[in-house]
Amino acid sequence: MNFELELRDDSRTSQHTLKVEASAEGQPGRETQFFIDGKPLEADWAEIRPGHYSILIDGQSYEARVQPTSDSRPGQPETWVVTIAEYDFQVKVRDPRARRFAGQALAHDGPLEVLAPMPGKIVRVLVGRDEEVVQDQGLVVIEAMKMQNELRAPRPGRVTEVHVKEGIGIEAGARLLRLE
Amino acid sequence: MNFELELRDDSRTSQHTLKVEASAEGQPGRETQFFIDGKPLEADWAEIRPGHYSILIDGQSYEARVQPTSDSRPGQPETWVVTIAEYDFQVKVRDPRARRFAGQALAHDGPLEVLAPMPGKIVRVLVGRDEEVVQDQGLVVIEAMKMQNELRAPRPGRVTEVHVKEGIGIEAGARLLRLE
Amino acid sequence: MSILFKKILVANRGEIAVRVMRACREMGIRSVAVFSEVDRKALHVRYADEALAIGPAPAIESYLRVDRIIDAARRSGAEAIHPGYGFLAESADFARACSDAGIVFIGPSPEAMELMGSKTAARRLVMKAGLPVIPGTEANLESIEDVARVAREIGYPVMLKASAGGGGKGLRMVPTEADLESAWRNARSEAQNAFDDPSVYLEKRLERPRHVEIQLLGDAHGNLIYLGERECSLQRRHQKILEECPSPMLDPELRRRMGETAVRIGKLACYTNAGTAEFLVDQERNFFFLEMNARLQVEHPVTELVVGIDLVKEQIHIAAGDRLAWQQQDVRLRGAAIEARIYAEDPARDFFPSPGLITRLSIPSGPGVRNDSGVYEGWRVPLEYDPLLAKLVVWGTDRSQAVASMQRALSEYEVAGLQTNLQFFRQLLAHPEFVGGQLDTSFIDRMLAGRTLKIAPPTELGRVAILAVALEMSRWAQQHRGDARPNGRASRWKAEGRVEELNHWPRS
Amino acid sequence: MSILFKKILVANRGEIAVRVMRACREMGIRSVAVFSEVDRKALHVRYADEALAIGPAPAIESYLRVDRIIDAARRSGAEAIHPGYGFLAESADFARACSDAGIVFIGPSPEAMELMGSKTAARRLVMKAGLPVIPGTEANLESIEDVARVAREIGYPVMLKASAGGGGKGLRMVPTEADLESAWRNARSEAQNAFDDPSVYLEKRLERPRHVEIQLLGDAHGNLIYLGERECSLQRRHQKILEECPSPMLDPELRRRMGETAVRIGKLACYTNAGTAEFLVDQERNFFFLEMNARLQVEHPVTELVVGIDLVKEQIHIAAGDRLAWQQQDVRLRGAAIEARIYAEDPARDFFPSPGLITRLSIPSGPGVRNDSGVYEGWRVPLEYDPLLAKLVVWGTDRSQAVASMQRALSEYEVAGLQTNLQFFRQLLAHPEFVGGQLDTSFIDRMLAGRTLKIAPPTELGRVAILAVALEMSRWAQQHRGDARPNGRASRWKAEGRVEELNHWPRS
Repeated sequence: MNFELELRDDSRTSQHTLKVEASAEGQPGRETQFFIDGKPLEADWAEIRPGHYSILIDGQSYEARVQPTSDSRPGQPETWVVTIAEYDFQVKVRDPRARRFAGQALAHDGPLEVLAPMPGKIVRVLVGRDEEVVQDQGLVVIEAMKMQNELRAPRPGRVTEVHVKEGIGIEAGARLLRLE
Repeated sequence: MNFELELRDDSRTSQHTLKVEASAEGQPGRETQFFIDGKPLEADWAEIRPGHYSILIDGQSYEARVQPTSDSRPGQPETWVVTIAEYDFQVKVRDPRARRFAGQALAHDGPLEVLAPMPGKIVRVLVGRDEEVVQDQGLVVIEAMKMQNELRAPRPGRVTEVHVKEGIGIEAGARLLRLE
Repeated sequence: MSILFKKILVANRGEIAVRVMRACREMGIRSVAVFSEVDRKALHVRYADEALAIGPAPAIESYLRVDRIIDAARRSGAEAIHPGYGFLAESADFARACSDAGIVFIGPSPEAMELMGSKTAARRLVMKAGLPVIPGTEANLESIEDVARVAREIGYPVMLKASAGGGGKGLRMVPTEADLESAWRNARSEAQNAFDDPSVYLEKRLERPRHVEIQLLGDAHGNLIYLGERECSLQRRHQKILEECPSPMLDPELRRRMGETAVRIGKLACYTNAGTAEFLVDQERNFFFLEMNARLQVEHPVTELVVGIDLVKEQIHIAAGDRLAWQQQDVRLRGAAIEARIYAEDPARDFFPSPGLITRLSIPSGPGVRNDSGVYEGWRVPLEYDPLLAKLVVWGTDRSQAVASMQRALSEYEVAGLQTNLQFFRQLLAHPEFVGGQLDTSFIDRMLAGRTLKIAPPTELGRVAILAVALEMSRWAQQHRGDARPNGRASRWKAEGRVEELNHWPRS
Repeated sequence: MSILFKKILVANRGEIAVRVMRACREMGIRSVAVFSEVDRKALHVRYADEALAIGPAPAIESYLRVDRIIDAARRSGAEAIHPGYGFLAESADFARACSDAGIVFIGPSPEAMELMGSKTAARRLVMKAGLPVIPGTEANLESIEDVARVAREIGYPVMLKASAGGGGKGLRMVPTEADLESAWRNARSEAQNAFDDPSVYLEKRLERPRHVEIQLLGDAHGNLIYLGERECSLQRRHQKILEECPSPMLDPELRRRMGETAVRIGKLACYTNAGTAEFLVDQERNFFFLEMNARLQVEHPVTELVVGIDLVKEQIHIAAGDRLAWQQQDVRLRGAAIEARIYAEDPARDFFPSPGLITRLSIPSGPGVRNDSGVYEGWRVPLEYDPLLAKLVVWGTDRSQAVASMQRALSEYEVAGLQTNLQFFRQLLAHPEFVGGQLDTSFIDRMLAGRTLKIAPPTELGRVAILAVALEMSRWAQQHRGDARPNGRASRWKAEGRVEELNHWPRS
């Protein structure tokens, strides 16, 4: 298995892309060897449970938890969050297979469907069709778990469609409105 | 599904057999109704996880945990231990299907294979072939988890075979010796 | 000591319902749970000795239905009702309905609740007694015009607060007059939703104030004592998220003065049972009465750990007519405690609530660690209620020990399946200003705005992260292809196999 | 205060290794784990900042290998080693090897360890000082003839004890001369196995004695204090299973006398760091010195909860050369604490060890509950080591509160996949004699012999048990046939489906 990973730590202070290669993969009894940018990674790992690994490198003991980002598609996700102690890393896969999904997952220009980040109830719609909005402008107010949460515009644009109206209940991921 | 259950509480103070009947079993959407000795049991249950149930009867809230006794065969076990608060119940199934196994599981007369209750190391064999033993007489001493444990005769009898010798390691369930 | 109750109904859900039932179980009192349709499998239902359904999921049709709760108490034969916090905890009507039904309400008298329940009435009372309150309106304000006028008088920034309020709901900070109208609209609508009462009032906003509250405990025989203070300055959107006892800024002298002031306020209202007097303390250590919470507070555990008194058990004894087992001079503070509120919310998405299935839960423990929880592994957190999952509380011989203990406990806490604010707390607890005890009510919002909470990881962690993703990707790929798994150097194949078998979580 | 260590190696495994690492993490000290082949995934390895393999599973080839542990400390650059209890904790040779290697051993001096390590030497020392000891032999006994002779002199029943012993290993009660030979053989072989030293000695057996021990803490500057007592009378096969602080039988006067005696004994041995003086107390409240444990005790948490001092952190400070932060008069007892040792063993089978896979683990928490654990859900408990899984410790304002709190905590504790003594404890804690505090070292064995622990359940529970089995059987049957599941009245099908998906445990 070969792929490129784009590593970014959550403090946004560093970002770089690495080539990762896995050899002898999945051959019972034989250990898989990983190479990062061609260099073999001397590590001893054990799976505590799926997505949770104990990793020893040069005698240092790490616990890493991996999960797909919540906007990932099922199947082979293209972005992962790795949590090690109080640090989060975002890892984006540049693996060709994954790129197929990339388009849908992270559209940052062109039309943008604003989706509901959680289930809840629409208590107010703050913008109308054809209205121009600036970044961070309030779009809708969703109530869930006794809190009213204002959903803001991820980027400036024009509202071309509004799919919801006040008072209705919505599921997580429901399309709320469309920005262009 | 129909079967008889023999209920015995762990304090050995009570024991009785009941007929149990389950109707509309496993029909999604429709609830299963249970009858005990013909009387319907008015209960509201929810599975917390397999073998662990939350049960409401007449407004009383119970948590029951069920597991097969450790000497049960895989497949459909014939004896269960139910734990409710600090009380244990042994429930033996009189269901024909289960009876097939019964023989192997709980042989109480005739020849008896004494099995290792846990993995460990044989540190001493206290009886020899053809030796007559009384109930609770020491048979072998097994060491596990830093403790030496003397395995005693479940009933009187004559040792017809000794399958182990001092110093060897054994798995749980290994045949140690044979009583007749 | 009078005879205790044999059976208590807990008119609440989540961690506080379980907290109260734990006290009941330890006192040999049977507990009765009430539950809505989505809560059949909730922990408080499983934990109770008895449980009765009281209606559909929306609180207004279940946990806020006085009639059904009283009826449940009657049917179960409960002699008393503990309301917890939130829901009906501060409803004088509910307290009256209980006594009308011959059931003991575990809390203050309806009169005291009414007096303190209306923040404006409480303010007037305290002002009359010549005790310090924050400048603002005495009465509720019904029109935007009135609000604008008063705001101009006392000067911006101002705070809008729900008279029936609590927990940051129906509360808005108003920096300038331009923001007034929308803040007014939102505050009223939130207040309406949360407390079924839209009325709000106005207060001057202090600069970088600290929120310090005094725990009160009073019996029906005229004894009223204070049990130290709690520092609740760490708030997000005016909601407390982390509390401490003692306050890093109080000395014994200020503690005594605030404590005695709180007791005087309590006596003005003939206050009994557990209650809390909230104060704001400015940079010059002047304190102003804010409001009286006529209930058990969410953050009561930090007081319990430091004074060694179980407040819920005391509430029950008091309601049963017992005299306080402690006098003021018996109350001694030992060490320091901190509480962190673990919420089902997503810090990466502006802390939006994150209900859902808890696929994995492993709680910290060991020296000085307490976890008051209302959830379990396999429980699906419903979206209808408060996102509070649990309260992590730690004790240490002093504040720095408690901070270290909280950092340690947070590092052990594991929740999967939904988003939580655990990682946010790990970063907060590592922040030098927090460690230094330099707190004020806008601290969190400043940190979040300035993105100063997240710090760069040690570089070697990058390799670890990459390896972890590589392992996880090959696991996914092979799970997909259904073939075998890569094998770590030290881990033997069979062992691996077993552990996998055990852990087939669905991803959610 | 001197500079603390930057890195400490913990030469142990299981709950005590994790306990020590928790203290390190809270003190900002890096921790180094050592592990055998079967412990690669053990909690202490996961918890440590660094981890090094030291050999195969048998302790004699790993956790007892002084050379490999010293080497691991060198390689990792650890400045100090904490031995925990058991393994090398009381090996003077190990302590010397550490100092030879320039590594600080966190414990008493090798000289003090040797003096106290040989129980016979310790007995002689204490006798010389005119302090009370139990009648018996001063020297080790090498031949069965000597044993028989001395036994006849002091009269049966007698106890055989491993000189190097601890934890009930190599220890036998001998009711009559007929039992002497086999007891002698077993004691020596067990002692050989456990401590690599077969020598045993003889002691008179008191009638229904209570086991009470005093916690000592001493620094390198001549300060030595006692931190109250622990009641350890509840033992099975001479192994402690439940401990309390304070002892139900001690009053302040007896506490002071025993405490001061313990301090005198400690001073005789120039004792430093943490240690424990064990006494037997007879029915007339006379106390006799039993032995000195030159290490941290398994049951140290009950003392910590009552005196509010973290003993492990103190050990580290002392080893770093710090002066004691407390003087005798600062030590105040508050409330009462109880510890229950949760073992992987099967009470239904004469408490045989029960190693295996932990398929489910849910620990109690809430007010006053502490759980010191060395395991996790998904961990396969190996058969090579001690069966102790965790220590459940509770605190209450007095003993009766602590007992109630322990009953409550036990009711919440959930371990599946292997057998434990949890149910045994639930029954024990409900026993009137225990609740009444009438304890002695043979209490448990009497209860077990008399089958008086298990009491008849309320009759209505029968129906519940039957229903639970019926539900579980149909689940098995349908899982077998692969078709759908019965549906409880209140539970909606889809929700059920989800929860099932989540929980496909293999039965083991």
